[in-house]
Amino acid sequence: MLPFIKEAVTGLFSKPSTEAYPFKPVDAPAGYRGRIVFHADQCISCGMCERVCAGGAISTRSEETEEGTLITRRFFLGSCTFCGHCAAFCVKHAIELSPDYHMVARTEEELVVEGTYLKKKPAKKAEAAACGNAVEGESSVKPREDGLPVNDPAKCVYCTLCAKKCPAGALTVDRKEKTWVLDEDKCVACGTCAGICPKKAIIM
Amino acid sequence: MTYEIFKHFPVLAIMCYFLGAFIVTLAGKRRVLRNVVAGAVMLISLSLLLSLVVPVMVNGEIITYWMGNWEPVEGYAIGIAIEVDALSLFFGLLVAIAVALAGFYSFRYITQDDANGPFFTLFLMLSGGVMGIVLSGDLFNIYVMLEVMTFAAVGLTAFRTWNPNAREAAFKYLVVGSIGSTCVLLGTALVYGQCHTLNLAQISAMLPGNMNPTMIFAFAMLFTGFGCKSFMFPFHPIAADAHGAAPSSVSVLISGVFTKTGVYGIIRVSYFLFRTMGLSSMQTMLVFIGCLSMFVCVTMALNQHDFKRLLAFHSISQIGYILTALGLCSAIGIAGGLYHAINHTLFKGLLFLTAGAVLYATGTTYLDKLGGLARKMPQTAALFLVGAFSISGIPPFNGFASKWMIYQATFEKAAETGSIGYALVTVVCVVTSVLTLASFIKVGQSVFFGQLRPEYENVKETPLSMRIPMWIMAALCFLTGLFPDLMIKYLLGPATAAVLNTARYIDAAMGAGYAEATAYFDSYLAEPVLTFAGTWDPVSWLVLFVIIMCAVTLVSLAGKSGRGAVTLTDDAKHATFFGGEEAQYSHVASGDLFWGFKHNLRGYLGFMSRAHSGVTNDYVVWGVCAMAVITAYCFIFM
Amino acid sequence: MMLANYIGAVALIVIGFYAMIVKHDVIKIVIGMGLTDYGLNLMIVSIGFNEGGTAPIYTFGELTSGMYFVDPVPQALTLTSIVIGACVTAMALALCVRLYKEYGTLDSRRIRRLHG
Amino acid sequence: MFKKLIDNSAAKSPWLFHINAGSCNGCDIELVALLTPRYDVERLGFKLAGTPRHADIVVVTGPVTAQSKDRVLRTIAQVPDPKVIVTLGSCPRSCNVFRGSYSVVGPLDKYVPIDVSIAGCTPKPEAIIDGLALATQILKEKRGAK
Amino acid sequence: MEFLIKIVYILIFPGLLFSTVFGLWLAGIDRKVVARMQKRVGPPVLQPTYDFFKLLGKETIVPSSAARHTFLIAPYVGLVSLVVTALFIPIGGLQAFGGMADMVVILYLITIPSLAIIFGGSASASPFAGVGVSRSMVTIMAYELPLILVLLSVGRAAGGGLVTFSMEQVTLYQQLFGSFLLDWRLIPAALAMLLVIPCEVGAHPFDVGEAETEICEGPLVEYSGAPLAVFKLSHAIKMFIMTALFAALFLGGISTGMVWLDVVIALVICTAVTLVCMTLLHAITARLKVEQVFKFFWTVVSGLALVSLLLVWFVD
Repeated sequence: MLPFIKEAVTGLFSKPSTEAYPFKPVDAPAGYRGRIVFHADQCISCGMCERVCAGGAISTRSEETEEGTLITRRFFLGSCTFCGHCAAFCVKHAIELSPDYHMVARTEEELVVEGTYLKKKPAKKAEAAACGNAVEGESSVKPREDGLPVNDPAKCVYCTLCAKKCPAGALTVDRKEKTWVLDEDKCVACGTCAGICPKKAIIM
Repeated sequence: MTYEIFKHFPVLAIMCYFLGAFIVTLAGKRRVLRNVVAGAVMLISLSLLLSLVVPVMVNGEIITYWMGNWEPVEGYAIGIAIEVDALSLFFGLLVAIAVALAGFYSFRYITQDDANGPFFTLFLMLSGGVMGIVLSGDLFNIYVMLEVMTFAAVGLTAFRTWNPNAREAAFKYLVVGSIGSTCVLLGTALVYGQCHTLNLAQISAMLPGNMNPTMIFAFAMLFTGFGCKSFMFPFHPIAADAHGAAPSSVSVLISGVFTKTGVYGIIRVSYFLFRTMGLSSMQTMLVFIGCLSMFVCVTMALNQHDFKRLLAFHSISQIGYILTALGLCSAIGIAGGLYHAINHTLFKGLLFLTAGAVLYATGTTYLDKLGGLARKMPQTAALFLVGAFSISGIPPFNGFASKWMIYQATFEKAAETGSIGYALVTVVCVVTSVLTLASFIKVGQSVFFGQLRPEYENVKETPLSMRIPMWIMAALCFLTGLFPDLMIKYLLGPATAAVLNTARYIDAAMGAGYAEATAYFDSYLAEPVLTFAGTWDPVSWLVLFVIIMCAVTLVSLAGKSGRGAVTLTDDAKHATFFGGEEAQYSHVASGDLFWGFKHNLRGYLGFMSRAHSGVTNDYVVWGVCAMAVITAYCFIFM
Repeated sequence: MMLANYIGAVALIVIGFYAMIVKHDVIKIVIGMGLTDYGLNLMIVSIGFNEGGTAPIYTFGELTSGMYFVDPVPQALTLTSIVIGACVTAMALALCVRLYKEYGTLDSRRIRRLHG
Repeated sequence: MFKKLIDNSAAKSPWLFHINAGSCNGCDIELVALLTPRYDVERLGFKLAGTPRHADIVVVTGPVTAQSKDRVLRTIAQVPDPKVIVTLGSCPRSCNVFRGSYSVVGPLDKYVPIDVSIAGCTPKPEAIIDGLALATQILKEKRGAK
Repeated sequence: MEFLIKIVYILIFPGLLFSTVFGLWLAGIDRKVVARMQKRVGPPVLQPTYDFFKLLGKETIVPSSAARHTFLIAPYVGLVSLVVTALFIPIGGLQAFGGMADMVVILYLITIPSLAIIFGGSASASPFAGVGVSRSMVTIMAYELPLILVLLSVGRAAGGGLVTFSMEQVTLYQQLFGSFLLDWRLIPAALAMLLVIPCEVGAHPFDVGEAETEICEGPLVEYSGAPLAVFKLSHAIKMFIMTALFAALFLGGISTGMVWLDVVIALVICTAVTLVCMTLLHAITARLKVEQVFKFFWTVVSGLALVSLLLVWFVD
């Protein structure tokens, strides 16, 4: 017990190790995952974040307007586990977990982070025909101007991985028929297929 | 003599009971008539004794009445005397009060029994026997009354036909009690052989200083015999059995009054007849026995599962206090002991009556089967609390006042003799007091507080006729504790003086100058002066308490606007907190309590529990051993 | 002669206690109580006895100055005590009967519902 | 007479009662961390009470499981007025990752109104301090409203 | 005038107001210093006062299964009897009502508040309270033995050749012959007393009866609002009374000739004793189990007190 007495007495005369928090703000340590910041302008509505979110905190609301679809992405912090998956999976880095830990609210609304952006309708579908099963030679495949993916059939092995990974479900691949079809209306040009392709057959 | 008329009162008081006992049977099954007769008898007796207070207590008269007018001839008292000095009257009053209150309680209480005709016969016989003992001036008369009393008490113990333990308890009581009776009779016979008289006054003039081995033996026998009647240490198991089995109002008498006759006998024997209390060895013995009774019985009580059996063990524990105090042989010790005697009668009576009320209402006194009765019987619970506080010595109730005097006495004795042993006696007293408190908290928690058992949902408060005696007892508990000065002045002081003034007692019976002529009494002792090593002023305490209580009340009334509301309803919010579970019956009581204490003393407690085996032969062995040990001790140290 | 009385008395008392201590049959315990009582009575009577004394009956004709009585008081005591003893025995036996009915045994080792 | 004193004290001595409604223990640990020398909420008057009868603020952690639902509600009901209910972490607010489990019947606000929610999984102790500070404000408001 | 002074004694100075304020202050100091010993900032010294007033403003819930009257009355009886006890203890030679109660009476009077808690808890009909009642009573049993031994030692020492129980005489003796703390024979007793104080007050590490983490504060489990506030206040006043008792028993001899200075010194001593026996002990120990408490008090602490008694008795 004697060492404890010593400890207690020294404790009495030394500076307390308490943070003076509410009176003196404290920053979260580096790498802290706090309040979600959503850069709506960068979002391409791929929906990857919504898919990977374990807590089901992310929801999307879309509204058709004349100019296009008005998409609202809603992050409910009250349901968030702050795992950071959404940010990690966002190819466009539209989601960011800030070190702001101050998430206290009296009402539900205060815990919601929202971002709205307009997804414009495609201006033209000019070179739509250019896609498909190109037969112009071995290395003739060129990236499209509108940013949609193009498949190089010479490299493609029709593994269907891209179709599986496409968040928008825009790709249809048939191994037997050796076809690779892109539904341009659905495609959001997120680039997941290009990134995932083991043969680097998809170009954007 | 202005007090001529009072001469007849004591014998009338005794005869009243005996007459009443037989007149009551004439009433047959007419309950009201029976109650009227019994009540009248008890009240007459009480008032007769109360009328003696002024002449005996205040004016210091000693009333002697010779049965059949057989006055002493040539210094030999042949007739049977009724001699009432302050000591006798003190015990007589105690008896009369307890009997009256217990009797009035019984009127209603006993209606639950099937054969309540003979009850009052036995009850009044018991009362008459006890009254006979304390007022008698004749040794053999005392023995006879002792037997009458024992007989009635055994009958009453076995009285409850529906109580399965009653016969067993009565039988054990009779067998072990017979050892005591045997001892008393043997002692009486030996004393008669020596002195050829049975008159207490004359014996006490002749015996002291003339001690021979026979007389030492006689003393040991009488001491053991009266000790047996007071249920001191090795005789205590039968007391527990008997108290537990008897109807509660009888338990009041057995514990509050019956045991006091033993104490009275011990005082008469050791302070008057043999005057052996001056010997330090005798003091040591009595104090030792007292401490042993005190501690053993209180630890036994902590282990009990029956309300009345627990109270019974406490009776002996309190008798231990009284014996200890009497063993100190100082004025303050005697006063404290007598004070505790009357207090014990009051508070233990009250507690037994509350136990009876619980039995009346619920049909059981088993602690594990009760609980939460305070909600259904608030008055009984309050009365129980008064009794419990009194017996555990919580100021300002009476138990504390007398215990405090006993502590003073023991501690002063320690200083006087320089023996640290007496200081340890104080310690034992305090520890016993705390353990007493503990066991009453156990009772409170098990019976009156805690959760109400579902089957007692329809229990009702005891009837008014049973509550009134209890309230009177509670009031007396409070008043006697509040005015120790008055108690000392009017009751304890004279009684103490009587104990220490054997010469006056002798002279009153045998004629003036008899004591001085025959023995070693120089003169009358002065009135004993009680000096205390400390102070205790209950009235001031109460006044301060009331003042501060008023102040607190005023402050809380003043702050009413800001205070939160007091709410009591029956919804989920007001249900008992069970860590979130739905409230259900779960009662922590009886054997569950005081684990830490029991765990540490498990060896001792287990041993004691096994030792109280319940086999009659074992208890007889204890009694005979006690007899042998006391005899041997007396022979060695006297 | 008186010595024999005293020895007898003590012997009775001792036998009585012996029975109460050792015998487990409740009837025998009652017998022991009785024996103790009788021993005591014997002792009390012996205490009052005077060698050669006559009965303490006061008759004018036979009383001469040389005569003396045995002490009548112990005899009175003994009578009382015998009566009491008889009562106690009766009571105890009555209880024994009830005990046998309730417990089905007379063994004191099995009549121990109240213990601890 | 003492009304003002009492009103002022209401916010200075909030006692907490903590209910675990099926939490993963993360939030519980963080709550207890508040009592450590580093955060030491006792300096603000907070104290963990042993029983809901003493509490002013009820802190609930965990999605409300089927087993714990009745217990939580009963315990919350047993807190004397004025009281404040605080949800600690995301679970009691929305069931979080446990949503849809056969054994989860939350979130808590289906059953009782929630006064303060502290988000985070688990919240940083500083955030809890903020939340509790907000709760004391509400406590004072409720006291004043009475 | 006499009467007025008495009223002042009762209501203001050692009585109601002062003991409340000083008790709460002591409790605050205790909490603050414990925190500092644990390298925390700790609550403000007024924290117990805030707690008290806050509790007054809370709703008082009377459980439906409780014995209502006992449940509500018990705290007030405990508080008032405690304040009365405060009047009997000399504070720095100032004896408000010294000639009315001696040490043994005080020994008994200080059990009344514990009893109030016990019976109040008992009346609340909670099983947690049942366990708490059992434990509280065991702690009372535990400390009573050493406490009476301590009182006997002091009584013997103060009685000269004789004995005394009177607080006045104890104070007087110390004024003449110096404080008992300086008497080597009484040092074990003083140590024992220092251990008895936290047990009696129900502070760490002997607070088994009100262990909030195990049995939900035991007897207090169902209390809320004003009665709870009163119990908390009683607890605080008890700290004051027990430390004042220690000061009177062992450090009563300090006399400067000025009553107010003596009183101030006595109060400083009270605080110091609180710091030593409650705060330090609280900071360095964990809660004992109930049977350990009992064993500790009936062996070690009683042993210390007994040694002192023997020394006082046999060594001049």
